[in-house]
Amino acid sequence: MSLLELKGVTKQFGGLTAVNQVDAAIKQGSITAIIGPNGAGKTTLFNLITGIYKPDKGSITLAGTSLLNRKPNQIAGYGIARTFQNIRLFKEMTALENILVGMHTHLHSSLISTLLRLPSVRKEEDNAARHAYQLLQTVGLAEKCNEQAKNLPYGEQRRLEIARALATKPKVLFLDEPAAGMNPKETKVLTELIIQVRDDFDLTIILIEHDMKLVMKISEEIIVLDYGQKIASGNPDEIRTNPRVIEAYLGKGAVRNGL
Amino acid sequence: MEMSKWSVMMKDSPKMQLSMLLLFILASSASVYFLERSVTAFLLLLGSLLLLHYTSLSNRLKWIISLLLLVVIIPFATSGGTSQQDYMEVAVQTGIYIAMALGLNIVVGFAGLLDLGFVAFFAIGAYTYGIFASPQAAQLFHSDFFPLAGTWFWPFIIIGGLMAALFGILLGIPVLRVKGDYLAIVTLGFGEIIRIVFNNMDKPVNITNGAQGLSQINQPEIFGFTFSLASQFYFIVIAILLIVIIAVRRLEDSKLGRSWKAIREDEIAAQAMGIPLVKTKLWAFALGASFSGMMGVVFSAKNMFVDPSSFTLIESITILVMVILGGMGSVPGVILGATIISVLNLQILTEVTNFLTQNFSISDTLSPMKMQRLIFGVVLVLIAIYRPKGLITAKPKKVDPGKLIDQPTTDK
Amino acid sequence: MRKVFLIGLSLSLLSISAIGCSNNSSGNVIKVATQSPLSGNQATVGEAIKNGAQLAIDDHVEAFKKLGFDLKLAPYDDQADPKKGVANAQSIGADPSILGVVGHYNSGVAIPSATTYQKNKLVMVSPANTAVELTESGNKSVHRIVARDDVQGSADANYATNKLHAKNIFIIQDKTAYGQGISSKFQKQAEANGAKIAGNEGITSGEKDFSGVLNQVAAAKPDFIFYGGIYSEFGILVKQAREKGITVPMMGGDGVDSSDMYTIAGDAIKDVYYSTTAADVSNTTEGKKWAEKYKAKFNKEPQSYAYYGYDAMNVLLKGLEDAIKKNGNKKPNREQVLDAVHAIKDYQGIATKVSFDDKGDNDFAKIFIHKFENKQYPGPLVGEEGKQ
Amino acid sequence: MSNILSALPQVLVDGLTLGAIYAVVALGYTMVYGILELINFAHGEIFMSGAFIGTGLLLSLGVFGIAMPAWITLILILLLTALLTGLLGIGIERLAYRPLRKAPRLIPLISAIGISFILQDLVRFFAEFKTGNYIVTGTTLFEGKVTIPFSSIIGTFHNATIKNNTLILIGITIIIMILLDIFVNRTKWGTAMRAVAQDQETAALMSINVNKVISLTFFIGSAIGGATGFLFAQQYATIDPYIGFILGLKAFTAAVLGGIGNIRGAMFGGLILGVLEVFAAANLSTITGGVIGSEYKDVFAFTILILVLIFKPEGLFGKSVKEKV
Repeated sequence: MSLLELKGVTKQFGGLTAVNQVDAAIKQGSITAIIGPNGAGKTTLFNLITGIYKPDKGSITLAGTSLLNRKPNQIAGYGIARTFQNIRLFKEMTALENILVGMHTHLHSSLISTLLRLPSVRKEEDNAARHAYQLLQTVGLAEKCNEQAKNLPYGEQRRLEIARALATKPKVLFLDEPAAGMNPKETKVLTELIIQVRDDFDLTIILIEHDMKLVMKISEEIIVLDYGQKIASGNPDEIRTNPRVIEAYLGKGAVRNGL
Repeated sequence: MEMSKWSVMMKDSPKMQLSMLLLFILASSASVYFLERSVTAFLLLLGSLLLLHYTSLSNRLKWIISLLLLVVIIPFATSGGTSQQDYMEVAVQTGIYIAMALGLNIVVGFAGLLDLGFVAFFAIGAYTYGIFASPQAAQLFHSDFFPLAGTWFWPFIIIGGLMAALFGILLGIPVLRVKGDYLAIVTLGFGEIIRIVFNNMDKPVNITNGAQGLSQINQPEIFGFTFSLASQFYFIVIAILLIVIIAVRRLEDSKLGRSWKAIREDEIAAQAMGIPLVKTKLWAFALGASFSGMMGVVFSAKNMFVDPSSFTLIESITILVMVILGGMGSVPGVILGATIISVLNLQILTEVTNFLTQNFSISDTLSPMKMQRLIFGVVLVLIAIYRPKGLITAKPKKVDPGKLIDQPTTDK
Repeated sequence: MRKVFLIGLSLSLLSISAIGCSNNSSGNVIKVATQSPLSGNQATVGEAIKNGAQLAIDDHVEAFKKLGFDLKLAPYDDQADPKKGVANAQSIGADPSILGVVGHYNSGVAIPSATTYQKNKLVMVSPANTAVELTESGNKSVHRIVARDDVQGSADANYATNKLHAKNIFIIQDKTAYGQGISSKFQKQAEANGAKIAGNEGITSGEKDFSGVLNQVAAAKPDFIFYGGIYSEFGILVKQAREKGITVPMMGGDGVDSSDMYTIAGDAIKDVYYSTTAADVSNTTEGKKWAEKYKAKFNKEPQSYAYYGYDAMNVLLKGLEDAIKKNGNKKPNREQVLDAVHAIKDYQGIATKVSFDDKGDNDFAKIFIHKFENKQYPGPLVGEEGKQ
Repeated sequence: MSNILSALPQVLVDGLTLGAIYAVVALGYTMVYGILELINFAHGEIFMSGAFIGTGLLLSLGVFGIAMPAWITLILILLLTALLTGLLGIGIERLAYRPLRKAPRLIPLISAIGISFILQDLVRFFAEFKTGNYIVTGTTLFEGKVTIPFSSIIGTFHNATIKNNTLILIGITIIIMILLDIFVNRTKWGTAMRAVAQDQETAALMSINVNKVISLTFFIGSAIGGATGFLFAQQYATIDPYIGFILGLKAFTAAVLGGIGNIRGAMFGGLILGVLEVFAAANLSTITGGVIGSEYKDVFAFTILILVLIFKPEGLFGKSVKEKV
């Protein structure tokens, strides 16, 4: 049974069809990679699912619930979390506060009880802070909890973004180029982290990535986009050998490189 | 060398700091008490609150000392000479501005929404009480029930706040679709609209008495005691101000406060975290406005008079200057900024010019009295250039990681 | 950084400490305060009030020295802002050497400030506030030497309908307390006299382009235009109206009583009337002498408000002298000064005679109607009307 | 209703006059905003300074008894005023904005407000020092007026009269706008300006001297603002140090209405706002049967602005920019 289903999803910008009739069915608990050359419509597809753009045609459902015409914050509430290609942390806030913002939908103190600082509020805040700290531990940033996000090095910002997304307690986690700009060592740590959180948090993960080593290593399913269209999907081995993919996406040079 | 040793010693010892501070408070309050009239001494006494902020005393102690200062020492020290009402008037007006600046700080500092029409909410609060507590209401509703007696002042603090909040929401609903500097001009337009409407609502139905303003507004009353002097209003203002400060402090580190800051930093990411944009922004507008509305009620009760000329664009800009000067998003900073600007405007510049005009004969054109705007302008430019992050920069809240690992969470 | 900041703060505080301390007053100093807008766009008038008052003080310094007192003026700038006015009023109240106030210019500032004067039992003599409200609220401190809006508005209306035979009147006003007050009183009386009001429209003071309203006036084809507001707008309004071919007579209240009307409106100023509460003193020898004295001291022609300021201060000083004498040549308290001023009857000032009634209004406040003509200021007198 | 129609030509003429002034002043706001994302609150005061500088020059010509044909005087004074206010603009940028380029976004707003106050008071001081009064009335270069016979075109229209001064004002503002448009779109420096507006860092990498371009922007914006100040002084004869504030506010509104950062948008925004305002002042009470009068003209203008922004948040002519996610 697939958790997230896309049927005929289409988005046009002016004359350009950024995403064209894309179908996909993402299995619960899987790691799916979306690959394709620059401008293939990968991030646009993410934005369509997370509600930043509205699709012109098609349907998107999460566990049977339609995600069409929902605001991004509502979609987040349904259990979809994401990171961003061009890191969007809350820069002036500390690492811990960033996580706490991620927990927004799971905190229930009312305004009045906050103003009166009722014991229930304090308890909730304490628990939230502890939970947030644990999440920081998960991504290895516990000792940076009081650091402002803007002061963290690049790789740590990426990891903090993942932890922030995890704080929303998602069912599906979208990672937009999580390894971009990382050195091989950092990428290795990240790879392990992705697998670990999938297992620990019972997640379904969809990621956009250009680092083929990482993609091939962790994905169970790969979707290939080109000019907005899905040109192939399947497990890493199928994709590796798919002539259309090699032709359209990887190009002839890639064949020589032994992929 | 000596100096640095001294400062190291001061830095490391809270006890040392405390005793120095107490000495300072004692000296300045004594001079306020015994000198007939000394603006300097009064400012130094106020400055002790700033010193207190920079000490490394515990938060609880800071609260206790500042409460003592505000509720006991300052009212007592100023009661010594004939200048009590003068000092207290400055204190009351400063308090009113601090509350407004804290309200605007929620909107601009926390939520990052530039509002250039903030004084409109102050006007709404002032008129809410002004209309019902003056003969205007009797004439409007043809009822002997009005004007309301001074005892109604107390519920009206809340009603004024709520009315302002309501208008904050009414303004927010259409306006929040607009972003950035467009929002600035839209709020500016809203502020002007409110003022012009108040200025003209004497016809076709006379609601606000137009430019003539509302006079003979009843003063607050409780158990037969009427508040009429600045020194009496001082306590009302301090009480409201304390509530406002506590509220802002609590909001700042709450779910809502974090949502505001998240929206300020990055709207798209904030939405992706499940934060509803419009609702969160509306809360900022409503809560910020309500502080202003409450003080509007106090303002009209104190002056016993309101007219639209108190609510011009310059007022909105002045409040914004207070927030930016103090440090956007920083509660102590905003309090300091509001204090400096209002004391500067109400007391220091007046004193300096009075001193010069009464003691030297200066040609009229050169009179520093007329240069207040110039001086104010120079101060603003200097501050912008030399302290661009505000006088007290907002600092993110630090937590003690030790406290977070003790007990493993059970929440899952 | 913090330290530098703190040192800077304390230095700046110290530097003004001299000022704070020197404000201590010795027992034989008597000050009278003025409160008027000395900065901002109403400073011209505010300054005229202050200068007039200054001259009155200068005239009395010698006399007070003989009584053993050092008489001084304490000018305050109310910035035309009620908040500032009240704060100043508190600070005036706090200075025990101040025994009275001459002020204000804006009624919106005068009303809340007067409440503070009352608490301090300080006498206030207003040289300019015409709002009816001011003396109607039962505030004992308040006195004024000028006529109220209702007196002036109806006098203007009577002149317009009876003497100029206006039948169809268009009213323009600047939507300030003054403009709204006087024009509504004018409208009431004009309607009572049988004239039709073709329109009552507001302009924004501070602006320079009034073509919108004037197009409306042109469409309504009135035979008379009344303006409630001050000269800086009225001058432009007259000019632009004439440029648009609107040639009907125009009239304003005492707010437009200024020689600047000629400079601003230029040759367009034909058939323009104004009312004033001050008798024309420029032709009396005494008035001329005074104007010269004023010019010698301040290097400016006196505006009407300078006369009011002078008279208001003189009335106050007369009361002060009375109170001193009554107190056995000792410094009187504020209440004594207040009572003495309140009791003043038949004081002949330079611009007006003064007798205060119970409310603090001046029994002798008269309205004089002038015409702007031949660049002569004040213009020729064409009518006058007393109280009621 | 017939009143409204028959007065329409005159309302349009008056509205366009006011609008032309708004438009040129709005240009200054929009140019600076386009390049620095800064609301240059002091721009209204530069306009005001221009009015005083120009009038001062004109009056001193009279004092020295220099007589020239009116149009030569006009052009000479316009150029001098533009030069001086342009330099003033550069000076303000150097002093109050350049040190703040890295500061938080709202800080330059504070120094802009500060500069605004300083200029107001300095001008008041000098005017008062010279003339004893800060309300200054200058001499008019061009007297006389012309009548446009709209009634002969359509019978219900009334004729409209235009002062010669107004024609000159409209003419010169149109020339300024056309020249500016050509400058920005067709010349090397104009291209550099647009490049800096798009992306300062990239422009710097393309060896564009960003500081120079910013100075140039301030110079041009202030120069045309100041020149308009003189035209304004000619049109309305009387000026005071506080004219810049209200007018600046309206001009900024116009810039936003047209889509801030967009030069053509500012021009149209100004014209539209001017016409709307005069139309409202002339007709509001006729339309509402006297319930709402001309005192609501600003409410009317602001309401239109708010409505436009709600339905087209980027302004009438602004391009909507999708944020890259």
